[in-house]
Order: sequence, then C-alpha cells, then structure tokens
Amino acid sequence: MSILVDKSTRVLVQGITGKIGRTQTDYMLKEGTKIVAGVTPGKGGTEISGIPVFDTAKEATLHFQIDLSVLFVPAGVAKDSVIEAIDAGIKIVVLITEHTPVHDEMFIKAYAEKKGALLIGPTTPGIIVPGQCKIGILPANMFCPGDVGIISRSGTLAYEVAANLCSNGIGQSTVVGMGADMVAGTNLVEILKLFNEDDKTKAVVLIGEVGGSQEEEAASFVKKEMKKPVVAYIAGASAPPGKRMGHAGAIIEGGKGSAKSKIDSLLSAGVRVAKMLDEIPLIIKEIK
Amino acid sequence: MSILVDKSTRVLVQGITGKIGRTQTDYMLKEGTKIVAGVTPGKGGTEISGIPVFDTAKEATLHFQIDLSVLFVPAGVAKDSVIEAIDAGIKIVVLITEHTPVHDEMFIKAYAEKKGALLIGPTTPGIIVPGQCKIGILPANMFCPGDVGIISRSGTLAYEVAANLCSNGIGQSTVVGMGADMVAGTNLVEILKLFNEDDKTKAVVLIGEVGGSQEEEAASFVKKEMKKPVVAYIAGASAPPGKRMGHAGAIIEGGKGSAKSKIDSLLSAGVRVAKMLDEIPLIIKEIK
Amino acid sequence: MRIQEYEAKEIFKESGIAVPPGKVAKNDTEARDVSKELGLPVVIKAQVLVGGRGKAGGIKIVKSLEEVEQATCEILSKDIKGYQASKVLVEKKLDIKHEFYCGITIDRTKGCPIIMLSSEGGINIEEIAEKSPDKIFSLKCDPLSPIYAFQIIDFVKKLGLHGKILLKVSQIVENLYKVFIKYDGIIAEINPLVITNDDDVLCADAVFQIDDSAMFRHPLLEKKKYDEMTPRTIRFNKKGATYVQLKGNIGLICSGAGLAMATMDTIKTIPALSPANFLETGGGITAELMEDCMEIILEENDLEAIFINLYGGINPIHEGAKGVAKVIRDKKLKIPVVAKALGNKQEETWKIFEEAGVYVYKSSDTQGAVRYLAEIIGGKE
Amino acid sequence: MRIQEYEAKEIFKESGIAVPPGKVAKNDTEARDVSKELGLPVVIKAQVLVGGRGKAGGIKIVKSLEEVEQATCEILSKDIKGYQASKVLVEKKLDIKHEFYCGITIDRTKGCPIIMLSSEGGINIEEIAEKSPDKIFSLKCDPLSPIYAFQIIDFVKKLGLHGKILLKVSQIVENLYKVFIKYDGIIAEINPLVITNDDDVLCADAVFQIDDSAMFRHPLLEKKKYDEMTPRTIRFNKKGATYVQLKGNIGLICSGAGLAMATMDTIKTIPALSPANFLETGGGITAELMEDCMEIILEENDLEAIFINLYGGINPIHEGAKGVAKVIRDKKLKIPVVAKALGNKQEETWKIFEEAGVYVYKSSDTQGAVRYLAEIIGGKE
Repeated sequence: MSILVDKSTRVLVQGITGKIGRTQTDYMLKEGTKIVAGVTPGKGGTEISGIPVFDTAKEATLHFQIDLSVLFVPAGVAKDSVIEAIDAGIKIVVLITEHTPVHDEMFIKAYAEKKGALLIGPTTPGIIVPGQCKIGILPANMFCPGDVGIISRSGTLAYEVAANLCSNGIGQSTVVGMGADMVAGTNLVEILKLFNEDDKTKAVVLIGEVGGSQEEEAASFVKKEMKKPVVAYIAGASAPPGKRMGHAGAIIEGGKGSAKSKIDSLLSAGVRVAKMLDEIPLIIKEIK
Repeated sequence: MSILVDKSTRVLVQGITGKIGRTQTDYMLKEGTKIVAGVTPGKGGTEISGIPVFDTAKEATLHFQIDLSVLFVPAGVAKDSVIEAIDAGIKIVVLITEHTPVHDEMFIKAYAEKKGALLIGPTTPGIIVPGQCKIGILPANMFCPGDVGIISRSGTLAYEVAANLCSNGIGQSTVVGMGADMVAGTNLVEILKLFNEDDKTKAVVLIGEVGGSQEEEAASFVKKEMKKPVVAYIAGASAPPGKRMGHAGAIIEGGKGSAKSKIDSLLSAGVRVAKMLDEIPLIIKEIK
Repeated sequence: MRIQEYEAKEIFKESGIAVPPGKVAKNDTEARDVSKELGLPVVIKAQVLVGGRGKAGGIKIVKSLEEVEQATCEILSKDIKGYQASKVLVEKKLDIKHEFYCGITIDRTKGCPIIMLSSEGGINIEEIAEKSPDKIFSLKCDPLSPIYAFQIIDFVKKLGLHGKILLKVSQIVENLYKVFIKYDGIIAEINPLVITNDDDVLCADAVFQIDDSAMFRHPLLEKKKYDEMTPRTIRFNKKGATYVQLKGNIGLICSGAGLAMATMDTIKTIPALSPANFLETGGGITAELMEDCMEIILEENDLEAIFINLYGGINPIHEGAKGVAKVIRDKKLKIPVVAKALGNKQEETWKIFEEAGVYVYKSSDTQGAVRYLAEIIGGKE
Repeated sequence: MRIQEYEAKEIFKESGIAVPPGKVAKNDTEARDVSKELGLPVVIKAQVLVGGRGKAGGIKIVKSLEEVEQATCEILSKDIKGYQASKVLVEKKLDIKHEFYCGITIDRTKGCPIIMLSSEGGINIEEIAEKSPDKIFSLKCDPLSPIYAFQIIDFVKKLGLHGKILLKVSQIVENLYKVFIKYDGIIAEINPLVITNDDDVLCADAVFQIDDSAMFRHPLLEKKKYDEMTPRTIRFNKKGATYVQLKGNIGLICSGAGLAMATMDTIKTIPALSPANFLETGGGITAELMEDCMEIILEENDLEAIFINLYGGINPIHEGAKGVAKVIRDKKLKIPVVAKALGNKQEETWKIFEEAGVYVYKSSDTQGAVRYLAEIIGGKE
C-alpha cells in the first residue's frame, strides 16, 4: 500500500505544545494522521487540539500503542528526544528539527541502529502517503495519491517534483524526505529497499544533491537489486563550490560528492537522470 | 580440579615492565604460572624474564591464545587497561591495582558483565591454586595444595587463614581474593557458585569484612543452593566506626553492612562463623 | 566555521598537542619582534582560510630579521587564491626528520568520525590518497563510545612506529580526537605532523572546522564568530539562512538548499539570466528574515529582477510575503519581483504579494516560473 | 573526602543547583555583616563534618543582629558531637512549603550509582526509610551510559509532581547527578530539598563526599584537601595508608584493612591489651612509609608496646623492616616491638628485625603472636 506509514499508523508528537508543533499537528490531523498523543516536559495533563499531552514519551506509551514519533523539538534537545522515543520502544522516529549538531546526528543514527529503530532526518520534511496520512511538515496540497514513490534529500524539491507529477496526472504512493543534513539517520538505499518491496509503488523518483555519497551507494543498489524503474534528479550542478576545507574531506570523498560523480554512477546503473526538473514527469510517463 | 585457573591457563601480564609487574612476574613464573606474554605501551618488541612484551593486549592476542590477564597498572589507567583486555577477547581479568577510582570500578564491572567477561578486583591479591599456578601477588609460601576453597574480601587475611590451615594440615583447592574496594568486579556469590560446582573443593572458607552487603547475599545463596559446608569469618567487629556521611549510605544499606548483620545472616543460613581466626582450622576439621 | 591556523593551534596546544613556538603578527614590526624572541630562522605563514597557501606564495622561510620584515610585507599585501591575509603566523623553523598526515572528519554515509593517517604527509596528500590509497590508513570510530588509548596505539602502529615515537604520535592522535569531539569538529587536520631530528612530534600545520549548528555549546567561539559578522549576517546565521554572493543579474530567494540549487540550474538555462546570489532561507522564515533577504541582495548586487521561490511547509510563507512587501514599499523598488510560492497558506501569500506589485506564478514548475521571469524582463526592456 | 556544607553548596551552585543566598563567616562580626547584607531573619549553621548538627545545637534561626552575634559565638564555642566548628554558614531563612529528600550514592553490591528520592525530606529521613520504605523511591543508574533528562523526569514523577515544579525538581536531580559523576562522588545529598512558598526549589542542606582515589582528576580539590593535612598525613595519603587514633596501650601497624581489623579483634580478647590506633599500610610499603608509621604512633600515643603484623605479597616487607629498625635505633626505643611478618622475603625481614631488637614471631597465627606480645609485656612489668 505504502511504505513506512499508512492511515492506521499511531503517531506521537514530541514538542507538541511549541508554536510549530501545534500548527503542524493541526495540519497533520487535517490529512487524517492518527495522532494519539503528544509530549512536552512539564505540560503533562494538558491537551492540544484534543490530543492528550504527557511529560515523557515513556508515559505516553503506557497509555497508548505508538508506532511512530514525529519531533518538533529545539535542536539542542533533539538528541535526547530521539533517545527518549527509542527508549520508549517507538520503532520509527521522524526528526523534523533543523540545525541539529552533526555529532548529535552521528550519535542518534548509531543509537537507532543499535536499538533496531528507524530514524528519518533530521531536517526532514517528513513522510506523506497522499490521501492517507502525513507525518511532518510537507504541504499536503502539493501531493496526490498514486503509484510513484519519491525519496528526496531536499524537502522543498520533493514538494515541487510531487506537484509537477500531480499536474501531469501522476500520483504518489509515498514521499519520504531523507533530511538534508551532513549525516542522515536513514540513507537513500534503505528507503529504496522499502520501495522495491512495496506492491503499490511502480516507479521511484530519487532527488539527490551534491555532497556525500548516498547517491553513489543508491546507484550500486539499483544496479544490483532494484526491480522498478528509477528516475533521478541531482541538484547543484551549478552550485557555488564550497571553500576548500583541508584535505580530509577530499580524501574521504575520493572524488565522490560532485553532481557529475553522482549522475555518472546513476546513469551507469541504468537510472534515467533528468537534467531539468520538468523532465521528471515526462520520463516517468515513458518508463512506467 | 580448581576454579577459574589451573596450570594450563595462559596468562597475559599487563604492566609487565613496571617495578611491581617485573617482580611479581618472576614470583608467578616460579610457581608454574604459564605466562605467555606481557603488555606495556611503547615497550613492544622487548622481553621481560623471557616473556615477549607487546604494545597492546590486542597485539598479544594475535600472537598467543590468552585465557586470563593480570594487571599491574597505575590506578589512573586501570579502567582503560581492563577495557583493553576485554576488547581483546580475554575472558578473565584480574586487576591487582589499588586505589582505582570507584566510578571507574562501576564502569568496568558493568562493562565486563555486558561483554561476558569475569573481572576479579580491583585491589585483589589475585588467585592461587597451590602447587599449580598463581595469578597476582599472593605469597606462595603461605599456601599448600588441598581441598578447601577460600574466598576473601581481604588479601592479607586470606594469606593468614591459608597459612593457619596449612599449619593444621589442611590444604587449599583455590584461593580467590575478591578485592577490598567499595565495588568489586565479581562478588562473593559468583565465586561461591564456582566452588559449589568444583569437584575438588570439599569445604569453603569465606572471609568477609564490615561494609556493603556481599556477605548477606552470600548467606542467602548458601541457604538456597550451597551443597558444601561453609565457614565464615567477619573482620571488623571492633573496628572504629567510620564517620557518619549523610543519610544516603544508611538508607541504602538499610542496616546491612555491620559485622553483626553479616554474622547473623550467615548463622541463619547454617554457616559456621568463627569468632577468632584460629577457630577456622578447628571448625574445618569438624565439618569436613 | 573554519578558524585560522593560529587559532586552531591555540586550541590544539591547550589540548596537549605540541605546536612549534610561534606567535601571530599583524605587521612587519610585530613579526620582527616575534622573530627576535623566537630566534632565527623562522617561518612566516599567511593566515588565510584557503588551501594551497604555500604554492601561492603565502609561506616563507627566512633567516634574517630584514628578510622577516620583507617577507611579512610581501605576504600581507599579496592576493592568495582570492584571499588577503590580515595576519601572519611567525614560527620557529623545525628540523624535520619526517612528515606524517593526520586528519579527522565525518564519514557522512556511515555517520561516524573517521581518523585518517599516512606516513606520507605534506602538501601532496590528496595525490597520494588518489594514486596509492593503501598508504592512507583509516579508522571509523563508534559515535556511541569514547575512543581508548589502546585503540589509537593499535591503529597508529600501522605506520610502522614503535617505542617512544609510537606513544608520542598516538598521544597526539588521541588528543586530536578529543579536540574533535569536544569542539564539535567537522574537520581537524594536522598536516604535516612532524617528527624532528630530536624525535619531538609536533603539529606543523593545523586545519580546524567546527559545526555551525553546535556553536551554542561553544559560547566563546560563537562570540568570536559573531564578532566578525555584520548584524544582519548574525541574524541570518541565527535563523539558519545561507547567503553567497555571485555575479549575476537575478536576485534569488529560495526556501531550501535543494530548491535553491535547482532554481539556479534552471535560471542558467536562459542565456540572458544568471543568478546574482545563492540565498536559502532555511526553515525559519519570518517577515523580518525576508526583509533582511531582500535588503542584502539589493545592497550587494546590481539587479534586473528578483526571483522568489518558496514552499510553505514549516515556513509561514504569508509572513515572509509581508517582509518582501514592506521592502518593496519602503524602497519604492523599481525592478520586478517574480514569486512562486506554494503550500500552506498559499492563497493568503499570493494576495499579499499581488497587493505589493509582485508578479505571482501559481503553478509548481520552476521552469515555467523562470520563463515567466524572462518574459517580464524582456517586456521591461 | 567529605567537604563542608558551604563548599558543597559552592560546587552545587556552579552546577546550576539553586542554594539559599548566604556566606560563610569565621566570627560574630563577619556573621553580623553577612546577615546585614542578606537581610533578617537568617539561619546560622555550624560547619562541621558530622550528621545531626541541628539536634546538637549547631543550627540556629535568628531574627536580630544581636541574636546573630550571640548565636555565632555560641555555635563556634560549642562541642558538636565531638567536633568544633571554625566557621558558620549564614543563610537567608527560607519560607518553606515542602521538604523533599534527594540523595545519590553508590550501590556497592550492584556496582552502580543509585538516586534516592522521598517527598518526606528532613532530618527524620532515615527513620522514614526504615519504617516506610515505600516512601523512598530509588533509581539504579547504568554506569556505562549517561542519564537523560527524560529518565529523571519519569523518576521524579513518582513524587506526584507536575508542571513547573516537576521540571525544577527534575533539573536539580539531573544537575546533582552530573555533579556526582563529574567530581567522582561517593555521596551527594540534598536534604532538605526545599519548595518555597514562591515555588522556588532550593538545596537547603548539602552533603558531598568525594572518592579519595579519584583526587588526581580534581587537582583543585586535592590541593584543598592537602592544605589541611600535615606533611606526614599527605605522605600517608599518597601511599594509601590509613591511620585512626584510638585510646589504648598497643601501637599497631598492619598491612591490609582486613588483617588490621582482625588483629584489633584479637588484641581485645586479652584484657590487659587494647589497640592505641588503627593503621593499615596499604600496598605501598617502603622504608620511609614504615618510618612514618612508627613515628606517628609513637608521637600521638602513650604506648606499652608496638605490634606489627605484615604480609609480603606485593609489599617488600624487608624494605619496611629497615624503616622500623631505623626508628628503633634513632629514637633508642625503650618499649618492646613485636613483629609477625610472613610471605615473600620473610627470612630477610626477620633478620633485619632481629638485628634491631624486635621480637619476631614466625608462625602465621595472629592469636599466637598476640599471646607472645602479652607475655613480653608481662615479663617487662
């Protein structure tokens, strides 16, 4: 039907009483998301839009079955809040928060892996299954139900690509934002694997950008195992190059990281790479 | 035959090039201990009493099968050295070092438990199987082979009790020093369990002292499961009481910790408790 | 944030990493005084945040006080790969027996710190990495655990060291890792890591970059960073917006780096258009931030038009629109502003834009919006 | 090492735990000045390292400056359970709504930090622990992991708190745990933890004991500790020896605490003998340490004999014997010294002792040695 979530997914909102938490909770509820509880320390016993608020995630799990937690918490407590969700036994954690320190990102990524939880983000717009549920901040009016999966390292580009698909009569099975930070809790490959096994998804759009080597790894997965057509777009071909920061970055990336390297890897794995955003719906129509 | 070690146990000495490490290595070799390698960072490639020295424990394990490591390292690096031994896959670690910070003791105790290793000490005199091998600093001339096991929270008292037994013609199967610190890597109960299963041990002498609740726990184990006679001696009935240090200690010990509490628990578990040291050999003769 | 070599060396030194005796100097007189104090020969090094200083003439070894003054003046007046140094670091010249490389950075895909070592240090390290990758040893570290000295020693032994040098190099690697963790490092590099003829081990050159998102944990460094910024840049920084000036005719404001890059790529497909800047707002749009965005691109560039590309997910784009409208009115802006703004509150946003005279493009395709922009400019000409 | 209440409060305060406004004073004039500054009423508290100060008259609440001076003089001149205070802590009196108990110590058997909380704080906490153990909540902490705020909040909720007070109390417990870890605490206690009528949460009384073995990690505290010690006590301390003066006629030197306690128990079985001290050498015996041991027990006690009970495992007892012999010779010691010394190098040890006139007992039974000691004293009389 979809990957990761659907209309029956029971959701906790951490940071539900903050300005963004409150606003986004209302948007999510409007899209049918089954939000069962919220957490803000010191606000236990109150309610937000009819949702009961607890002091800790553990307390919430004592009252409700929870499948997923979505976090609108300040960057300074993002690490602790993710650990809190995982320790409470929640298996999918979606960290919307921007500007989480990268050392904290490394810690929570490793922590989630160790504890068998899936961490999406940070700096992710979240996940949407159009018409069923929405986790995070994606604007629902950009999406429509269908059978194309989207994974994107960029949030707003995912919105644009989905909206362009919709204009062309192509809907989405699930759209997943990977998070735009230096380290992502879950990499492209993991989500590609889920789409590969999802009956409802007939093709996948992969939106990458310069930096890191997630796209190169995704390419080698596609080459080996992907059963469905993949269209890719890599942002940043004309981006201003960052200042050179010592040799270490160059040594570890070993030539990977540039738009050219990513595009070449994907092409050689048989992926159709769109040069411009508006090519994506056209290619999807061709290959589906 | 014995518990924990015997003449075939392959031993690593960490801190082998220090003054104490060198002296004690010679004493151990004299008692037949199969020392296969030593470790001192920066001394790799040298030899001590014919034993090859490596820079790290891991390196030593690449060259030799090692069953046990005995540590003569400064207190400041005791924690790291124990972790080094455990990470190198060594399953019994005997930490002779005195004055290890108690927070480090808690860490390495938990670390050993997590990794399935047995940590004896710190501030332990070690382990001796008279006539077979000696791990640590126990003076060999105080011991003789036989069938009585000794476990002791005090090092020098263990020597005295063993020597007294020898004067009375009673030898020892294995003598284990538990370590005299606030937190011990392994508690009395764990060693009692090993003696309980050891064919060669016919009776056990337990030497406790005031503080903590290891003796009380040992008493309840004896009551429930111990198949062999146990004689106990508790040092400190007339010790000067420590200054009162807040309520927390008193709350947590909840009346345990005094010589009286320990003696009462042991008596009610059917343990014969010697009031004076010289009663021990007499009681052993009676009950064996 | 990358800090200057001399600042990095101060931090490294505090953490127990030996560095050559030296001091920073702002001019030739200061450099002369420092050199006198240190004793000759000395090395004069331009303090600029760019690689390849040496090859660009930013580093000079000098043997007399006259040469010190001359070299300092020369270095401070020189363009070094587009940068100009305002300070030099004057250091006692080392008697070098061997040069190693030691760098710590983040493995983005695995998500862990990675330590890299090579016995072939120096300026050609990247070439070595490419041609003889077997000469670079790397150790991926567990983010959940501290690193222990014995692990470092085991790793450093791959360089073929032993005895005291093994311990000294290991200690430096261990300390560098501690610095990396303590200060939320992105890159910490010692290259070369020098063994002198006296078997001392020192950090001869230092690179240190710190995670901007972690500055709240390092208030002293944060203060230093903000000291060098304009108030607006500080506000940008605090909101997580990123601005880079380029050389083009179209001012650009986008929400999200990916969208910003794609928008630039799109603009470049039309010959008459080129982006004057890269500006991504991050997820903290407010009316004030958008005012700042408008003002900075208007101040620093000579523009033919402004193109705004926003999505309202977490961002209240209707609030952002108010800021844009305010600048248009206050400045009586003459050049056209084209906006594409979709998502939550899009209708409200369009209304505010339209009332301020902004050309609003209401479909999602950036290409279409950019073509609309081109038409508007064309029509104006 | 246990530190005074005012020192503990300084450390707690630095770590973000609120304490009442206050200052330490050495005499009535200082106490008056502090009280003026704080405003009346104030609480005057004897700074002594012993529990039950309050019941012993070491704490007084006063309402006028005359009373401040009077109470201070009284407290400073009083014997408080065997101790005399050299300082008082003058604190503003709090308006107390409720008193909680919060203590952190070490669970010796499990080997982990344990946090204890009760909503029934105050001086009767031990009684409550005994009579209503269900009113004490405890949390065992994993030594391998840090503790997180959410774990503390979950725990503190057991006290039935919510809202801001829940967060304030949790923050204090979290900070106390951080102090406990940072300073290698053995006991860190806030009792009472006070909620005022204004819903402030403060540490009204503080107990803090630090691990002596970890002092090397806290050089400032170590310095403070050594500042209050004689040079010999410092040497003792550094070697890990422990000396406690008692009131008896037999000076005692033993290697190991267990052996020392057993030896004392044995000595007490003979009516004419009683230990003048507890002295255990630890595992760091040297000739110098044994000289120190001899000198301290000879200086501080009026003795009939000295009894030495040593085992040579890690300790070079032959070296120790040299120190004993030196003191006997240098001081031309008249009272008999009886030594039992076995283990490695025992023959060498015996020889050194015998040459210095020490009565050497060569079997392992301490009872026999003590009987031998009794005989020797009897014979001398």
